[in-house]
Amino acid sequence: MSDTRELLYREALNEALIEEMTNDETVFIMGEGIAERGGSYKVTVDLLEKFGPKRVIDTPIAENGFTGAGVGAALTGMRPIVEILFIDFSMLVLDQIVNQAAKFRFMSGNTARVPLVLRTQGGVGNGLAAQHSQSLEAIFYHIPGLKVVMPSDPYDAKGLLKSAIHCDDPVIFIEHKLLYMNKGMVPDKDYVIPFGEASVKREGEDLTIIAWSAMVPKALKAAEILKEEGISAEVVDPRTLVPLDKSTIIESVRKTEHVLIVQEAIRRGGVASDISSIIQEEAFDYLDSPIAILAGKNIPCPFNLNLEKLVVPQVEDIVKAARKSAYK
Amino acid sequence: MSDTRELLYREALNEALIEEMTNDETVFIMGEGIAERGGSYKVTVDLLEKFGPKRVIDTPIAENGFTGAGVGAALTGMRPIVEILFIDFSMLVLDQIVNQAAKFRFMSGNTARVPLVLRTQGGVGNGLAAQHSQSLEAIFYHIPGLKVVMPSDPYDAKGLLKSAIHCDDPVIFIEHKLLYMNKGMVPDKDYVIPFGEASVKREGEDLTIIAWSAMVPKALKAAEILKEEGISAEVVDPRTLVPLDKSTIIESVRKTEHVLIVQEAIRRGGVASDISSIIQEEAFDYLDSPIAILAGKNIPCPFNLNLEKLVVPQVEDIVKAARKSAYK
Amino acid sequence: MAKKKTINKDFLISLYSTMIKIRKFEEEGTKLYRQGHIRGYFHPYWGQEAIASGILSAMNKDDYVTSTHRGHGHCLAWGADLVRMFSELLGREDGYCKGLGGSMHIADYTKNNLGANGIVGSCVPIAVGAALGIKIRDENKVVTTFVSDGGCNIGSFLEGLNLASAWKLPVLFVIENNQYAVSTPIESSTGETDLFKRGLSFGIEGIRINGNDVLEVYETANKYIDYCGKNSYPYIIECLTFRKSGHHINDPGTYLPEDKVNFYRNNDPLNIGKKHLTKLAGLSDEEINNIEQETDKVIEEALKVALDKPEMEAKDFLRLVDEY
Amino acid sequence: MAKKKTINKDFLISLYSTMIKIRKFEEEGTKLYRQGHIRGYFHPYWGQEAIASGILSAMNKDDYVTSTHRGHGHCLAWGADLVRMFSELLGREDGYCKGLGGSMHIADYTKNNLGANGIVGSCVPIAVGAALGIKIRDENKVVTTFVSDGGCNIGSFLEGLNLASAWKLPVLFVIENNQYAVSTPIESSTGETDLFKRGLSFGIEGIRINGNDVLEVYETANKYIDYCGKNSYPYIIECLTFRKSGHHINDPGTYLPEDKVNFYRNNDPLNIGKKHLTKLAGLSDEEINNIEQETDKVIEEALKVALDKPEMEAKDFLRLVDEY
Ligand SMILES: Cc1ncc(C[n+]2csc(CCOP(=O)(O)OP(=O)(O)O)c2C)c(N)n1
Ligand SMILES: Cc1ncc(C[n+]2csc(CCOP(=O)(O)OP(=O)(O)O)c2C)c(N)n1
Ligand SMILES: [Mg+2]
Ligand SMILES: [Mg+2]
Repeated sequence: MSDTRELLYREALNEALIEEMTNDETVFIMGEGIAERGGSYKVTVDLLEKFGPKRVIDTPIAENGFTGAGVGAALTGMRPIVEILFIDFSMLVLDQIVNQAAKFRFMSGNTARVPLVLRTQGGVGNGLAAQHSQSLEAIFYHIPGLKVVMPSDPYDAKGLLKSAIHCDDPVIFIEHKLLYMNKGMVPDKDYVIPFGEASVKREGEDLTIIAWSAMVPKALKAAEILKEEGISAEVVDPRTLVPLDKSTIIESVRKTEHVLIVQEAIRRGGVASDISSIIQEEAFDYLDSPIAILAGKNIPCPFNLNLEKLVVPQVEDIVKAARKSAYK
Repeated sequence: MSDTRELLYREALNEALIEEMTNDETVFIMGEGIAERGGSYKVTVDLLEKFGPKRVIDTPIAENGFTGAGVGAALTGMRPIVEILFIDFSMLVLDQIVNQAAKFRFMSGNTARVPLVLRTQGGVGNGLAAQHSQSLEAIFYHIPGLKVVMPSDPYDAKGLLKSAIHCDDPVIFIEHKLLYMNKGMVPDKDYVIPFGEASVKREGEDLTIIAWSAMVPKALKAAEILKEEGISAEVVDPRTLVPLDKSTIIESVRKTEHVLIVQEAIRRGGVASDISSIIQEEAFDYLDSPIAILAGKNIPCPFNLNLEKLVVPQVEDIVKAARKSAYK
Repeated sequence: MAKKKTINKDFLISLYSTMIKIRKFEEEGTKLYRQGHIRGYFHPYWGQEAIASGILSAMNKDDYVTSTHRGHGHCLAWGADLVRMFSELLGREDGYCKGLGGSMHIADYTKNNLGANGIVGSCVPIAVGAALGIKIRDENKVVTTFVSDGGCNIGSFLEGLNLASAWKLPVLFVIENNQYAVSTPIESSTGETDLFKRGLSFGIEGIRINGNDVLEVYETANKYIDYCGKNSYPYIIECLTFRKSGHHINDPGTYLPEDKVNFYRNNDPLNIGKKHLTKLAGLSDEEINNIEQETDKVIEEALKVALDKPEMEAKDFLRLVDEY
Repeated sequence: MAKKKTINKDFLISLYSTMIKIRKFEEEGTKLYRQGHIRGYFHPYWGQEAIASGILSAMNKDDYVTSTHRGHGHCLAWGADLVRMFSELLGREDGYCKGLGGSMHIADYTKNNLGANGIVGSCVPIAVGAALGIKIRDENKVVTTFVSDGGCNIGSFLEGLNLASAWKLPVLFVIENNQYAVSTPIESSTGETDLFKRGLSFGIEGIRINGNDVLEVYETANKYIDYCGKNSYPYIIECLTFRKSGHHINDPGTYLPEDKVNFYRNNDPLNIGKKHLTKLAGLSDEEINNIEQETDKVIEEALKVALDKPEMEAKDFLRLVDEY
């Protein structure tokens, strides 16, 4: 690999946008406050200056409308990137995503294409309360026709966003509000990360921890602590939930025979449950203990900061759950 | 139990509505074409005549708006029943359901109540194609604060709809387009079915088949066929997915040690995966073979009738999967 | 954008032919439905033929169009092939959507027809997006999107209007006001039944015309497609009309009041079209009859061909599933 | 519905007191935020005090009100208790929402205040539903819902307008046109910047007033709350105003052009209110000062009490989780 430098997650995303908008003039981006202001999380800074107001568009507050406009532009030859400020607001655009974008290719007998990237951001942050803190990837995960991407570090963020923009099908690209300021090494050179390739963020022997998005850095910290206790944890980050790299997951499980899945979203109906059901179906005979799931609490996110901590898995919670899983 | 008579599923629902609207004048109903026309599936016939246009309201086509109006009415002392013609259209109302109705009780510090029933209808029918055939219960299932009810026969439909109307929290009540004309015995006398009580639709020893909604009659037919082959299948219908009657499920699994979960929705991220993950966590040592899931195919619903049959589990598919599960 | 056509005999005949083609297509479709060859929802366009025919004949083939659940007429007026239309409704692989889409999703992406849509109003933001693409690419095209009275109350349509005005996009909004949404009359679904005023909140002007007069529709469309293109700004044409029957094939429409049905009867777009042929183009009854018989023949032949087309095979479909 | 108040000295003082209370509440809140006592989003209502104060003083306590993400002012003008307001922002159990809701969800259901809402526009259909309940129960009440310029472009608001007119409901739509949605100026988000016309598409009339003059706001509200109640029909009041600062506490608002900021500076609702006190109520500067100092004291005391309040204990919260 060529030279690398340290970038913030948000800077890595910004680079991907700049590179792709430079390479392909059908790529454009729209969302609330993304142009002049550069986006709430500064992911879109400098774009307006570089690519002008025709391709960097501040939208009215009309999520359903402008997402639908993205679908229409995508159907007619463009590659729109639509930013929805909070994944919570994506509840306003599901008709355009679930009934329209995800279906056109199929309903048209494979003639239509919707190369749309829906960039959004989720998770519990600093006291943003019940309507700005949800983790809703499971909803998109359930819909055939959508890809679901959740990068956990700057390297993955850049490489996966570029793949998302190249993709001919709609991609839900979910960032995390607590990751934007995280640092990581990113190559100078152009690169992409193909969908469907999990990343083993740390190798280990005793237990597989599967985690994505903001749970990955937490899982890695937990693995450090576990190591001191003599437990060697492997941390697998699927990176793209759809398509899911089942083989890397199953391979790891066959090796460690113990699994802990960590997700920030609530447990009921979450992606973790689905991964659990896949593992038990495909690696039943290798499992030495039940697959454990550590997930967000089954309740909306409270405003109070101390209570907020209780609803999302913390490093200590992961350590505890991993200990139990590995030894049962 | 008192005298019973045979009713259609849609008639049982209609009776529940009439009884509750008679008993409680804060109950009202709104939706498209539900008043004069009596609803697309005739569930709301006679209501306009009996309760007048103030409580039986034909809405404009504005699903988000009138669902939100339901939320507002519920917050201020009414018990609205909102009908969304197809669960596919509920994609337009998720902000009001997920961000508003499901959250108010919590966000208000337990002072607000949203006694709203969202009645809707899903599943594959007769050639209604990709935008009118989805099974989307998994989306609601994932949201804390919502109850999810999916009755499979007239008796359950009536008793559960009455409970839904009595419930102080929002309830997503999902009917199935192919069940409306099914018959079943319904008592003359008033009754309700509490949430969180699964119904063992058929007892058996060798295998537990878990199914809900339109998959229940199919599972029962499969069980008949399996019986002839010497396989005794127990059919468990959770009836309410939230709250889920885990103990009846676990008890059955401990007895049979083999499980097949049948759902019409696509497998990825479906409720079946979640139930599977619960069973393997809570009954790990009882399982004799992997939990099997038979689900809808991972693709939008095709218009062509012969292809349509391929995307949803049929009786023969259930028989085949059950056979495999029971013997592995 | 519209190239002005001379309203001569040939053009009048072509307008009429399109209308009669749609009418007869729906008649044959209905028969097929009754015979059990077609299933699912089938929303006939009959009664409204003048709108699709008049509007779309004013457009260029590199413009874009989006349609509704009641979309057969728009496809046919846009020039769809009859065999592929029938094939789609019959669920055959030769159909526009390989039999996977059906009546509510029929479309031809290769010809800028973004097609029918089963969700009321959702085609509107999509049309706005097509126009946004046009603007970004600096092209000289227009998008026409259709919606009916019921669809004028939904957020997708209303947000779409505002986006088109905020972004100054060449979108022609055509409201086919057939006065009913299934069984709900327009008066009970809005406080403003003058639907050409739906743009006033957003700075968009509009006009109401007789949607059953194909010539009036054509001339109005011609003018405002030009307006949209030249000003890069939206406009609304409300076409007053009425369904010839119930909402879909299985809806007897018993709720429709007599006077409203009479409106249609006295304004059948085919009769008005015929009058134009007689008065303006000087056609004799026989010549008009010939056009109709010609259309009958074409339709009949197309149908025969379509009925012989195969469905997609299960194994091919299952291969599609694997790709998802 | 509104009971007409005599515009006497006491009433003018009460209007001013409400405004100054809101201003000082936001000032203290900002300090607490800077000190790290408050987290999350905090959208100060300052600059717009005349609107909440004027509108809500024209309502009865059994009417209903719904608010936005910028909701402190509405709560306070509706009569919220200062200790419980501060407690909520501080995340204490004594807060209106037990510290679980916070700034964007503050509400008092026991007093018909349906509260703030973190999703732009979503309070509007909720307000329409409250009015629908009123109509079903045959009550003589009105619902007021607040929205700002940005919210005027979203489907929830637009569908809500149409539902209110279709169903003939007593909803007063108050548009607080502060000319910006975060950094997006109104001109770039709509083709019609006269927001009092937002109802024209739906048969709803409206008026634009100076939203910074509390008396003008009160008198207009008084008139149209009456109108809504008597006719059981919606109405729109557009209040022209401007934020005193950035969108939220952490937004410096550097994008705001000087002339717009000057609009606020020259029209500070507190200054206008002061003028009314001097000219119409004959108050001396000293008397006005006394009111302010009185408010300072009340706020200070409330804050002290709130700061001593406990947070919900983890075990109680976890019990809540178990109930879900
Ligand atoms: C969002 C949505 N709501 C409801 C429906 C069900 N539905 C299909 S057509 C229709 C009536 C549409 O009325 P209108 O827009 O006037 O069109 P028309 O049928 O008159 O052509 C309804 C309610 C739908 N398809 N989509
Ligand atoms: C549906 C939705 N989209 C976006 C946001 C993020 N957001 C919060 S406030 C705001 C600006 C709102 O502008 P406006 O309606 O004018 O209200 P103001 O802030 O001026 O009071 C935005 C975009 C949101 N909360 N909800
Ligand atoms: Mg109509
Ligand atoms: Mg504003």
